[in-house]
Amino acid sequence: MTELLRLDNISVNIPLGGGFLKPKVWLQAVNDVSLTVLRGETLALVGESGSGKSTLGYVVAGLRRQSEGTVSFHGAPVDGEDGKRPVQVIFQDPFSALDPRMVVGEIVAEPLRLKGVPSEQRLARATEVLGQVGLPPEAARRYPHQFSGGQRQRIAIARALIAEPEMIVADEPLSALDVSIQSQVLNLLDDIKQEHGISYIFISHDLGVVRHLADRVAVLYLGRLMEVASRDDLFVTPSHPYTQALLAAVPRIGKGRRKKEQILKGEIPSPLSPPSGCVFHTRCPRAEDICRRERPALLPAPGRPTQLSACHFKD
Amino acid sequence: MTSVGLKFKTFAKVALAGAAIAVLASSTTMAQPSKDQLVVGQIQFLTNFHPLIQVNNTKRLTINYSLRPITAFDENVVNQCILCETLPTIENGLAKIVDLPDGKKGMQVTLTLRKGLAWGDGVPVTSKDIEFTWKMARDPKIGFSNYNSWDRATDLKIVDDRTVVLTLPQVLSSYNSWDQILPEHLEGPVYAANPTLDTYVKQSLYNTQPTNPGLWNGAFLLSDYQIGTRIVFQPNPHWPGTKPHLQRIIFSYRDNSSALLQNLLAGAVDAVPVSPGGISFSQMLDLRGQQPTKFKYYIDYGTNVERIAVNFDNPILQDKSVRQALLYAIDRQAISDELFGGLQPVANGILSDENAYYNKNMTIYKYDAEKAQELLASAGWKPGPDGICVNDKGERLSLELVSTAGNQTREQIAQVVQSQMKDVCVEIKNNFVPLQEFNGEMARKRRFKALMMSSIDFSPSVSPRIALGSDSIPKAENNGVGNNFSGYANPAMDEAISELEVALDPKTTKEKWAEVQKIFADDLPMLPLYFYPRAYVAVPDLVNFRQGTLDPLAIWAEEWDRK
Amino acid sequence: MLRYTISRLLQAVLVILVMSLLLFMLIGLMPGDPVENMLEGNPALTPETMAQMRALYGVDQPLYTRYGHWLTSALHGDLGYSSVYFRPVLDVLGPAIVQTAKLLVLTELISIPLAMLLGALAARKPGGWTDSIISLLAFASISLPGFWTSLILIIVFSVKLGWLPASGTPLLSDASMSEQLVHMILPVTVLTFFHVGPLVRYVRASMIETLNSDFVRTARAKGLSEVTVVMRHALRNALIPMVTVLALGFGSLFSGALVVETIFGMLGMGKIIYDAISNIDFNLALVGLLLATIVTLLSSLLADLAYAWLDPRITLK
Amino acid sequence: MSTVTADKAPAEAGRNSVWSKRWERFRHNKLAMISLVFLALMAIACAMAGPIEHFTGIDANATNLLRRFRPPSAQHWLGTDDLGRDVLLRLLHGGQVSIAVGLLATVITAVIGIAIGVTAGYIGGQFDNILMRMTDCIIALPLIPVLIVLGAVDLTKIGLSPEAASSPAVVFLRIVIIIALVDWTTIARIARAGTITVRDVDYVRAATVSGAKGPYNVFVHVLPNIATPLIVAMTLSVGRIILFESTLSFLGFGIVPPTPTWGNMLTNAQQLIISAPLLAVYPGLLIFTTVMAVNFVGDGVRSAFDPRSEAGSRSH
Repeated sequence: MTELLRLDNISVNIPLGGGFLKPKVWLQAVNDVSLTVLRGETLALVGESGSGKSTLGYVVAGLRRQSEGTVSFHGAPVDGEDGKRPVQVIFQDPFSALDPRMVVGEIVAEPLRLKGVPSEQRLARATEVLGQVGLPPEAARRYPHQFSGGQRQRIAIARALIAEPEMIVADEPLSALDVSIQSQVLNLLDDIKQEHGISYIFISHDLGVVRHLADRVAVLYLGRLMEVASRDDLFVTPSHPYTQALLAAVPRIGKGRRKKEQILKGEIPSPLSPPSGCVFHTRCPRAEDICRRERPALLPAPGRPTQLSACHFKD
Repeated sequence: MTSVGLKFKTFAKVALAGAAIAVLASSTTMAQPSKDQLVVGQIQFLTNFHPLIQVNNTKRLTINYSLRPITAFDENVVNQCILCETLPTIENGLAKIVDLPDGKKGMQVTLTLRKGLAWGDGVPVTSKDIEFTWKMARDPKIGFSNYNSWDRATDLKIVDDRTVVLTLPQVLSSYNSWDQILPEHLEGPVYAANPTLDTYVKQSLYNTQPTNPGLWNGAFLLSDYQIGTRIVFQPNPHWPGTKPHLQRIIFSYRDNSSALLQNLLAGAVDAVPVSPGGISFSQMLDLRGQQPTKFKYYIDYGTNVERIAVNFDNPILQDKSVRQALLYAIDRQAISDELFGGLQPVANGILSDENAYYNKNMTIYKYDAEKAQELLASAGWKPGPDGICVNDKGERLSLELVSTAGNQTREQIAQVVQSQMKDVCVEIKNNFVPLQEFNGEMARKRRFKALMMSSIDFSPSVSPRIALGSDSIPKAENNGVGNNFSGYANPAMDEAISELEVALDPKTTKEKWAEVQKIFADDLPMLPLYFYPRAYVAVPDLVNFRQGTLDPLAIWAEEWDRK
Repeated sequence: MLRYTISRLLQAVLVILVMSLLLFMLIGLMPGDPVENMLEGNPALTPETMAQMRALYGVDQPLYTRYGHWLTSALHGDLGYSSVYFRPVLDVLGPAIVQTAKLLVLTELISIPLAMLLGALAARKPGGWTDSIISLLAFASISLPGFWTSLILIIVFSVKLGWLPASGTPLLSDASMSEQLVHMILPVTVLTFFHVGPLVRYVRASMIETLNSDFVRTARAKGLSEVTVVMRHALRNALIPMVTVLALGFGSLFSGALVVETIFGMLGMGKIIYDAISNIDFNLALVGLLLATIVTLLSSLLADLAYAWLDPRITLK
Repeated sequence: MSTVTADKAPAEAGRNSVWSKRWERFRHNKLAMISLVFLALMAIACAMAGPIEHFTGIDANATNLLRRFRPPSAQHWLGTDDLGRDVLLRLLHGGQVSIAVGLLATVITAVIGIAIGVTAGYIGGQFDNILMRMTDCIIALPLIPVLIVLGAVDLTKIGLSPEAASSPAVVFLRIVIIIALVDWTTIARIARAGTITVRDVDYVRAATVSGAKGPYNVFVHVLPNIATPLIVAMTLSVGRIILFESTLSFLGFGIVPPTPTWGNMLTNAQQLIISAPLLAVYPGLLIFTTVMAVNFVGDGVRSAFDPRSEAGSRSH
């Protein structure tokens, strides 16, 4: 499979505050992340909230400009917001994702409108795509508030699909939905992948969903990449202590949920003043002096060349 | 809940009680009008207190309580000595015609100050004060107001402490009219330290400490003031004449004439002048209609004439028959009758028919719309499709009439004139401009395009030259001085005026005035409308009140009393 | 807090500077020419002296130079002279400031308790007849032209009934306290009526909100009397944000004062500014307006600070 | 084409349902409805001034000194004024001016306010800071004094010819513009606050991802979504502006006679309080009732558009 997306040393620094007399404070939302996504592949970004996974997704979609590093599609760097990216986004909240003043047909057809497609064509196409996501043609004439959350997420997916993207960044697309609806939408996303060969960047903190959908998984902590591996490697033999902690926190059938605190001590440090060395050392059960001093490089885990992990004491 | 209600009740009680007390207090304060004081309501506070710089009507009405002129015209239009011993005349030899070194005829006038005259601080008023005032008046860097009497004299000799001889470079009929003088002992050092107008006027004691008694020499002293609100006068202990009966004269300033009227009705004010600085004439008429006995109304003929200046630079108005037609088209009698109860007499020229010099044998323009139309037709103006006249060139007979915004009476007249002119096919476009712009741009720079309504005072001490002489056309070269806004220039008129100015005996004066009026009536360099009467409204218990036609009544304020 | 205060102060200074430039330019656009007005057609003046005067007053210089001169001397404490009264502007403005302060303080002293009372009464039963009447009054308050109310009150109470003086200032400067107060009744009434409407609406809204809030429900559940609930809890909570409302209302109150002062012939700041503009007294108008602006700015600054200080929930960024 | 029409009709219906709900809510507000009817009648009456003059042959500007201060009669319903002019007709003419100033100035105010508020809110950052400081500056100004200064500005000093400066059209526009110049801040603030909320909402982001630029987002997404609070603010500002105009004209810095407005008719009437107090009552009463009615309508619109009763609409 060919490489679709390449992120090289992406950092995002967000200025905070900074008043008339106060110096600006910089939040390092993403720090030196390099990743690739292949055509047709699903990469899951996981991590706790504040880990920078959404920010990274926005950088890919062009909604946020990176401070450093390059984003390339098909090997060609795209610059800032101007570059044409074959990317669409599906947002977490299906309520705020749809303009309440537009009818669904208009919403779905918006990417075509922006491309300058004539209105008759785009309405026909919108109805067609709505059909693909399992909505009846009449839906096009209704307003978003007449739909349920799951239906709205389908509309959002339809809007993403109509643009015929090569990649969809899905930012926790299921977390706002009822559990019963979640699997329907998940299956829809899966079907689309099969049918259209679209790559996903799937942002989630739900490892169960990730395990179901992802081909590869990237684990972020405080904006840094902790571990990147194929789904099987990651779930079977997690290398990084943080990944291990995350997996341990997942409830499994029959075993109940182990308490998070047992493994992950304390609070996430403030991203405004990240810990020195390995950012995870304040909560890591294996932390030693070197972790405080040196930042570990992202290197293959012992014996598993495709499983990269940033830890001085990786498994 | 109940407690809130209770509180409300308490609150209401307190509020009611407060209101009751307030009403009681106000009725008690208002129920005792003090008999030894007079409250005069005025609009327009003084711009500055200096008696000879920026003099206007309101200042003349006010300053004269405390600073008296050397001479003044009384209510019978007879010139009187106020600060001097004897009025200089040719007959009594105090004024004589002399031959000047340059061969021209001039005059010498001897002024002797009244005995015992002193400034409010006890320092005697002397010849030095006259000399000082004369010197300042002659100083181009200071610049007293227009037509100040002192700068007419080219030379001054001090004879003794109280006597000076002034030399006039020409023969003038107004040789025995002289203005106020300033205290040398106080203003002398200020003038020495501030030799130019802009610093002098700011540093002058009249502005820095106007309550200094030494600045004043009249029957009253300015004893207290608050800018924009009030000026208080109290008797001058050093005044050698009649001791004032009133112990306090208070000028209370209001923003506009209706506030003044309300205050008068409410009893807060005892007297108001009519027109300049006071209520309007029609307001006085309204008041008289409603309260004929509550107040006393003093009405005298005036010399101030309301007129419409016609711009001679405007080709339409250069045509004499157009000017005549315009005057025929205005029903001045109706305006006077309906708006002013017939009390503002129609002006046939520049002098009132009550004036001894009035010329009966000149063209009288009585309202005659048909005649106006005939005249216009003869001048080539025929009614067009919209009722407005057009001439052969297709020009419309449309004229702009500029007048002052905020002057209710003038705005009314302008709208009536507009309506009446329309009947004879003349379109009038009214333009009401703010006073400052009116005086500056429109009048002094003559930027008005056709017609401009304003008033001018032709009192005996003032030569008609100011509005009719060709040298009184305001232009840049003379700093926009002069009231000949029309831009009227007629050699015959100029000559008649020059002869009038040097006429000393009543017969020649009358002849020359007649000539001036006749030329005026033929040429119509302006459209005379009506004369403003002098009027004053006061409480009826005010006695010995002398309402004059020319000079401010304040000059005789010490005689006033309340019975 | 200190840092916040200082930064707000510096900002205010900057705003004042900008405002002074803006007003300077605007006032320069008023009709007439200050030198010319002063000379009033003095025949003795030669064109040379005119030119000298112009140079002295800097009228011949470009606007920014004149502004520079004005600002420098203003910063040295010399605010210049009034060209109509020929006195230093502060001498003219001084008594006016006192006059306006009296008017505004009296108005606030009556408006605030009145607004709280009416607001609380209206909030007791939203939609009830008390509420309707009070709301109607509040609407009337924001819809009535102040100058007209003044005129009508003068017609009724001064001209027809003769109960109250039609002017806002007593005759003499040594007038007794009660006499001064009597003269203030009509102006303060007009101004209060103008001012109280928005306040009432505000108090009512925030009272309704607090009366529906959890802690008031708890207080009620504890069996506290309705009065205690309203007075102790709800009203106090509505009070804090009121500071801001008052400060924001200051500008409009000042505008109202201008109208009232003009009609009742009170020589306050508003009337001074109005007269100065009518008389084209450039410097007086400029300084008067600037002072009014500064006071408005400072009042909103103080309100913000007081708000931040009173309400610990506000975090200062 | 048939699909389009077929498609549009229900869409319109959907849209209409939102508006018809609002209308329904508005209609149940008695005060607002009465006010609306009153305003409509007032507007019609004022607009009729010209035709009435034409049919009755009474000229509102024709002075008749023989018919001053006439009591109400069949010919002059409200009598005549100090120059014998028909009071009712002059009131109607004055109303035309006052209402026209109120509406036109509101439109200009809204255009300026929305342009500034939306730009500041959408672009954000330093630009927003500067614009908002500017707004603060203007809010700090005591409005009436500043309006007087603006009203006193000599238009010839900014290059207008004296004739143009005193023409009725310029005098009218001048007051409209000066009011708009100082009154845009309320709307700007509301627009900015709304824009900031909408700017970062996901549907705007989604459009951005599809290549939408600022202007597209502003016109397609932001403006329709902040329309509600703006419409309410605009309604209320009509009343405020009518008050401003009358105050300015009353003080002599607005529209000057002979063009009648309610404000300058009061200035004139003030002089006649003794002889004809009613002349001071009519214009003031009209200003009061009109502004009151506008405010009631504004309040009605506010509650009809209340975001709490309408899903998806946003106010700050």
